[in-house]
Amino acid sequence: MDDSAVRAPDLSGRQAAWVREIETLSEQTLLACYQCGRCSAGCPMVDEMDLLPNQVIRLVQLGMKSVLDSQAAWVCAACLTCHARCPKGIDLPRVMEAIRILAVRAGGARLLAGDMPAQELAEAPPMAVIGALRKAGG
Amino acid sequence: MSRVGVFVCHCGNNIAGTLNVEQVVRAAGAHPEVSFAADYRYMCSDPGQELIRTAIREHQLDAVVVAACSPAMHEATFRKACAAEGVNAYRCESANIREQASWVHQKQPEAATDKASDIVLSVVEKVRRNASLAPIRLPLTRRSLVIGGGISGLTAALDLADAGYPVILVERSPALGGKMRQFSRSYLNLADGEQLLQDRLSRVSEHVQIQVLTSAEVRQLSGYVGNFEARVARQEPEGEVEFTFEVGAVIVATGWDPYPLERVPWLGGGSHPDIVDTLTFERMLLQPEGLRRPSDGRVPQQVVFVQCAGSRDPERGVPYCSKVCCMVVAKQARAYRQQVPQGSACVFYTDIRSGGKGYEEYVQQAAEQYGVLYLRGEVGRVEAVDGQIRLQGEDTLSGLQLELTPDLVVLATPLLPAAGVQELAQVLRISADSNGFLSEAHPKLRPVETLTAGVFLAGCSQGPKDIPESVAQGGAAAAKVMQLFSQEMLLQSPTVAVVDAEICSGCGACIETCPYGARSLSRVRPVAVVNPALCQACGACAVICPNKATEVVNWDAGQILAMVGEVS
Amino acid sequence: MASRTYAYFPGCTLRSHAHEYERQALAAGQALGIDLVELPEWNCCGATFPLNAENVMDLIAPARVLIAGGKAGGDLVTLCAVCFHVLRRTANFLQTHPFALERLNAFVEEGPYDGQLRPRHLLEVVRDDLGWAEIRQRVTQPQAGVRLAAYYGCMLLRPGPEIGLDDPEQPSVLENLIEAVGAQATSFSHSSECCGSYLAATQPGAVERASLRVVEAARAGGAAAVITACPLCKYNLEQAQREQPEESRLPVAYFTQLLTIAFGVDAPESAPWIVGAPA
Amino acid sequence: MDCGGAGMSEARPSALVIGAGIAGIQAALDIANSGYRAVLVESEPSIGGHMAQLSETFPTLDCSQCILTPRTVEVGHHANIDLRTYSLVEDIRRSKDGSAFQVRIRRKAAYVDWSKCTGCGACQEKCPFKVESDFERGVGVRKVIYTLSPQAVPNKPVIDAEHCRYLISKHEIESGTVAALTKSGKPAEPKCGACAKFCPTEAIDWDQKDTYEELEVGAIVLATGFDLMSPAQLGEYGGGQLPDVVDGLAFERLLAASGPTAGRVLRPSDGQEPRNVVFIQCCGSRDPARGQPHCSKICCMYTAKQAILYKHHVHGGEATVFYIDVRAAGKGYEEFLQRAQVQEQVNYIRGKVSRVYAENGHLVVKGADTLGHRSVDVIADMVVLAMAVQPRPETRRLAEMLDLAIDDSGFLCGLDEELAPIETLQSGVFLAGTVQGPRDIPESVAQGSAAAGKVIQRLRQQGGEAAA
Repeated sequence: MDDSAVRAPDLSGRQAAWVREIETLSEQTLLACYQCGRCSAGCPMVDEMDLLPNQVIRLVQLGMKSVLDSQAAWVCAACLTCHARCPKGIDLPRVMEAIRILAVRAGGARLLAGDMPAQELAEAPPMAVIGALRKAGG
Repeated sequence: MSRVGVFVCHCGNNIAGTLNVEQVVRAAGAHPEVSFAADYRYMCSDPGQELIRTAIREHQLDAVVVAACSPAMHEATFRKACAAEGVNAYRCESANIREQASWVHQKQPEAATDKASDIVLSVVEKVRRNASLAPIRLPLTRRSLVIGGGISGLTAALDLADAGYPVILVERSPALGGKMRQFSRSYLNLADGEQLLQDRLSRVSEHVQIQVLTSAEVRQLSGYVGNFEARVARQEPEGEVEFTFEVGAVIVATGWDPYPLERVPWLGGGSHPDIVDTLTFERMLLQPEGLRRPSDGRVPQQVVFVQCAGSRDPERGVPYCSKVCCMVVAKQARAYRQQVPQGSACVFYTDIRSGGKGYEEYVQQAAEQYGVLYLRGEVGRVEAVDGQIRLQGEDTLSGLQLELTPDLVVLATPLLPAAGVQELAQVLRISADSNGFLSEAHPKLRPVETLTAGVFLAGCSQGPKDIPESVAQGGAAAAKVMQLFSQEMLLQSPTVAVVDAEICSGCGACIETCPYGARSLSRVRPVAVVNPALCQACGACAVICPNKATEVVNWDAGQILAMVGEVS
Repeated sequence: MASRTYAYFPGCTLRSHAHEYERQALAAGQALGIDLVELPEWNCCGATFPLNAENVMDLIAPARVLIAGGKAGGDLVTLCAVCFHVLRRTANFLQTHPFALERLNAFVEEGPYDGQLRPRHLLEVVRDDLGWAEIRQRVTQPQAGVRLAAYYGCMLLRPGPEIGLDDPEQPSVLENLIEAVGAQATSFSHSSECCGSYLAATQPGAVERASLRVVEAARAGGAAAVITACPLCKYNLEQAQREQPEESRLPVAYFTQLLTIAFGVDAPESAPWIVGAPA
Repeated sequence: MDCGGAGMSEARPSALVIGAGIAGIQAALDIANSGYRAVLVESEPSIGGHMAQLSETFPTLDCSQCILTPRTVEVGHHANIDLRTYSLVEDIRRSKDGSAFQVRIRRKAAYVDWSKCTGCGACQEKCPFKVESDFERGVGVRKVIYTLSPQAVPNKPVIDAEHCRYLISKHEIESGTVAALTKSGKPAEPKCGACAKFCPTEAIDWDQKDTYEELEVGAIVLATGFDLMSPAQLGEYGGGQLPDVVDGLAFERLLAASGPTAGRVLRPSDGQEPRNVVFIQCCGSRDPARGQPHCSKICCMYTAKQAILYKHHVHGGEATVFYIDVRAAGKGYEEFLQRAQVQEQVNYIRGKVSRVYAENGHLVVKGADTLGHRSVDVIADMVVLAMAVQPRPETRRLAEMLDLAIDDSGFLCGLDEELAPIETLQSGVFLAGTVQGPRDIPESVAQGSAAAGKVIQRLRQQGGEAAA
C-alpha cells in the first residue's frame, strides 16, 4: 500500500483506482453520502468499531486508503439496519464487503477455518461458520 | 356624562394567565361613567366583537375601552366594530394590559392586576374626553418611483406599468439589470444573466408607462403618501441635471454590493490575484477563451471554494447569513467541473443552506454527479507564500487537518447593503437594521412595507435573497402600490397635532423638533402650521412649545392630566 | 380440512443445530393441513447473500435450490430465516437481472432456472394462506397469560422492499401469531435489532454484547421467552446467556413450538416459557 | 396607512383564491383592497391555515394567533371578499375566449344553518362526544360539533358527520340497518341531538346537503398550502405508536396558549412536564430513498424556536436538536440560531437519529454525533419530529384540472421557477405560498401579494376598472 495515500487525503478530483473499485464492487455512489451519520447512529456493532460507519464512507470520499486497515469492515454484521434507514439509499454493507475484498486482495485472506476460535467452530451453527468464511475469507 | 363600556380580553392565557381579569372588570365597573364592563376569552374574535356591539346597543354606550393587547395590534379592529354600531371610531380606545402588565409582570400577578386596573381607568378618563372625529381625506398621484433597476426593481416597475400605472425607474449605475447582469447563469437557467434579463430590459425600455433614468440618484423626497415630490439628479456628460417628479408611492429596490476582499485578510483576501470572490468568479466562468486564472492565464486544476467567508462571523465579518452563497458556490463548482472535467473542486462549508425549491437536489447533484467534494469545516487561513496559495482547513467529519495548495480560491464573501443606502434611508425617512439592511414594517406579515406610508421595499435592500424571492418581492411591492392607487381618496388619521394660532408666537421650536417634517411656518402669518398627512401624532411639538399653543387632538393636556390623576 | 402441499427446503442448520425447529414445523403443519414435502435433493443455500458486484458465481448454490424448488412445483417454503433471506434475494436478483440469469444458467447443469420462483417463509404461509382466524380455531391449549417477546432479527425484515415479508420498522407477523395462540406479545424495543449474526464464528465477544442487549430488552418488557424464526439468532441469544445460572436464563424458542404446544401436539410441560421461565 | 375598503361594495370583476392560509388570505386582501372582488375558498370550516396552529413565530417570537387575527377578521368583514369555507373547488373550465374561468364550488354539508347561527358556542358545550382533533394534531380533542379555535373566522360550527351520534343513527334508521319501529312500536328516533336541543336559534339542520355553486372569475390564485408527512411513515421513530413522539405542529399546539394544554408543555402519555426533549430534524426531508428529496426549509427555524420556547416553559429542561445542516437563511435567522445555541443553551448535535424506542418509561433516542465521532443515546421524555413539508392531496387534483406542471415532490411549478415564480403555464392562474414548495411566512406573504398584483394587472387589462 502506498504510504502517502494513507496519510494524505486525495482531493485531486480524480478518483483513485481503489476508490473506483470500491464503487464498482459495491455498486454504490459514495459521493452521494452527505454524512448525516444515521448509519452510525443505528449500528449495533458501532461500539466494536475503530471508525464509525459514516467515517468509513468519509475516508473513501477523501481517498484515504487507510480505511482498508480499519477493523470496522470486519466487525460489520451485515444486519442492514444502516441500509434500511439511509436517506440516500446507500447499501453500506456492500461497501464494507468491497473494503474487505480489497483488503484481502492486498494482504491475503483474513479468515481461515483454522483461525476460528475452536469452541465456536465446533458449536456454532453451520450457517455462522459458512457465513463467516464467505464474508471474511475472501 | 359619558356612557363608557369596558371590555377586558383574556387573550387566551396571555392576559388571564397572569391577571385576575374579573378584578379588572370590577375595578372598571366601579367608575361612575362606566355603564358596562365585561370580559371575554378573545375580544378580537367574532364573538368578542359581537359582545361589544351588543353591549353598545343594549347599554347605549357612547365610548368604548378595550383592555387587551397593544393598540398597534387591534385598535383598528375594535374601532371598526364600534363604528358599525354608531360609536365614533375615535371614541374607542385600547388599554394595553398585555404588553404593559401581564407580560412584563408575570411573577407578580397581584401587582399586575392592580396595574392593569390603573391602566384601564386612566384610559377611561381619556376616552370620556375624546372628541368624535372624521378621517382626513387627501387626494393622491397615481405614479410611482422605483429606486434600483435590478431584478426586483425591474419586476416591480413592469408589474405597475402593465397594470396601467406610470413609473419612474431610477438606477444609480449607467445600465439597468443590477447584479444579475454579471451572472454566468442562474441555478436553473443555462443562459447568462444578460440574456435572462433581456426580456425584462427590452420591455422596460419600450414600455410607454416607464420612464428610465440611469446614472441617477434620488436626492430628496418630500411630501407624504400619495403626494410625494422626488428630486432626482442624473449625471450627464454636461454635468448633473436635476428632475422633479410628483409620485404617490416609492419602491426601494437598491439591492446589494459585494464585500471588499480586503476585509477578509485571514482568507488571503486582496493578497493574491488568484484569491477572488464569487462575483469575480462569475465573470471568469464567462471568459470566451474558457476559465483562466487571473495571475498567469492558466486553467486552474484545483479550485477551493470557501463558504461563509465573512458571513456568520460577528467578530471579524458580519453576523448574518448571506443566504445565497451556498447555492452560488454549488452552481459555480458544478460549472467549473463542467468546464475543467479533470480539475478538482472542493467546498469548505459549515452548514449547507439549500432551502429553496429544487435546491437540495441541486447541491446533492453537485456532490454526487459533478464530483464536487464538500468538506465540512472552517478554513483557518489562506495565504500566499512565494506566489503559491496555501490553505489550512479541516474536515470535521473525518477529523482531518488539511493543508492545500490550490490554484484558485473562491471566497463566498457576504452580501452588503448597497453603498449609500443609509443616506437614501434618511432621505426616504425609513429605517435600517444594525447591518444596514432596510427595515420592513413587520418581519412576518408586512415584508415589503415600511413604517413610512407609501414607501415599500423589494429584493436585497431588505436583506440577502435569491432571484425568485426578489422577483416575488418586486411583485408584492407593486401589488401594495396598486392597492394604494386603487383608492379614490386617501384616508388619514385625524388625531394629529393642531396649533392654536391665537397663542402661537411663531418661535419655530416645534418645527425644529418635529421628526417627520410635518410642521412649518405659515406663509400668511408667523404661526406654525401642521401638515396632517405627515404628522404621526408623536407629541414632541406639544412638549417643546413654550406657550402650550400646540396639542395633539384627543391627547390634550386635560386628558393627560386626568389619566395621570387616575393612576397616582 | 383441505390439505395444502408445499415444497420444503430445510437447509444445513436444521439438520444439525435446529432439529427441533423442523420437527415442530412438520408437526404443526400437519395439524394445520400443511404438507411440507422435502426437496428430493438439495444443497446449502450459501448462508450469505453476496454483497458485491462480482457475485454471479456466488449465486450458484442458492440458484440450485431454486431450481430444485421449481422442479418440485408449487411454492418453495423454508424455515430458517437466513436461508429464506438468501433464497428470496437470490430469486429477486435473478428475476430482475436477465443477463446474470443467463450467465448463471451456463454454469448450472441442473438448470436452466427460469427466474420465476418466489421462495416463501413458513410464517407467510401461516399468515397469508391460512390466516389468523384459522390458527385461533386450531388452538386447543390457549397460552393465556403467557408474555412473549417477538424477535425478528435482521434477515426476515431487511432490506424491506426486497424481502417484503413485513413492515421492516414495525413488523407484526410474530406478534399476531403470539396473540393468535392466546399469549400476549410484550413491548420489545429490540425486536429487530441485530444479535451479531455470523460474527458468532469470529467475534464471539461482540456478538455476546449485542445479544445480551436484545435479551435484556426482552426481559425489561416482561417476557417469559423470546420467540424467533432464526436458528442463528436462537444460538446467539442462548450462547450470550450461557454463563448465567440456568434458572435465570431467558428461554428462546421457535415460533413453531408455540404452535405445537397450542395445538396440543406437544405436551404443555415442554414449553420453555412455563417450565424454564423465571418467576 | 388606512386603505380600508370604503365605498367599494359594488366591485364587479373577480378572482378565485383557493386556500385561506396566510398566502391566500394576503392575496385575497390585496385583491379586495384594490377594489376587485375575491372569492376565497377554504376546505376547513374556518380560515388561517397552519398559521392559526402556531404558537409564536420566529425570529421575533410574536404570538402567531395575535398577528394573524387582524387579517382573518379583516377577511371576515371585507365587503369585497366572498368567503366560502368548508368548501372545495370541484371543477374549473376556461371560457372559450380564454379570458375567464367557470368554477364549480361544493360546499360541504355542515348540518348547521350559518345564517341562523350566532356563534354562541352552546352546541359545542353541550355536545357529549369528543374525538381526536386534526387541528390539535392528535394531542388534543374537539367536540363532534366544532369550530377550529375560539378565534375562528367565521365563528360558525360544523358537525363531523362521521362521528355524530345523531347523524349515524339517523342514517341507520333511514337505511334500514336499524328497525324503523322500536319494541314499543313507536317510530325509531335518532339518538342524542343535544346540540339541536340547546341551540337557541334552531340553527341545527339535520337534513342539510352539500350545495353547489357556479361562478365566473377572471383569474385564479392557487394557495392550497402544505401538509406535514405523517409520523406514522417513520416507524423507526415510533411515529404513530409512541404517544410522546409527536410532530412539529403537534408541539406547536402544546406550546400555544390556545392549545389543548393551555400553553403548558405536557407530554401526551401521562400529562407530565417533559424534562428532556429531543428534536429531530430532516424527518422525511432530504431523504430520496424513503421520504421526500427536498429540504423542507422551515424546520430548522421552527425547531430552534420550539427549543427556545420549551426552555422558557420548562425551567431547567434540557433541549437537544439533532441536525445535519442548520438552515438559518433569512433576515435575523442566523442571529436567532445563535441565540438558541449560546444564550438558551440548546444542545445541537450534528447527526441523524436512527431509532427512537421506549424503555423504562422513557424514550431512547439513538443518534450519532458526527463531529464528536461517536454514537450517542439520549434519554428523553418527549421527541419532536420535524416532519417533511409536502403538498396537500388536492393540489394534484387542481393541477390536473388546470393542466399545470408539478415537480417530483408534487409541488406546483412556476412558469419559470426563478424569473417568473408566480405565473404558471396557464395565463390567469397564479401561485402563492407553499403550494409551490416549502417556504416561511414572510415569503408566503410576499408571494400572496405578488400573486394579487398579477391578478389586479390582469383584471385591469381586461378592462374591468375597479369600482373604486
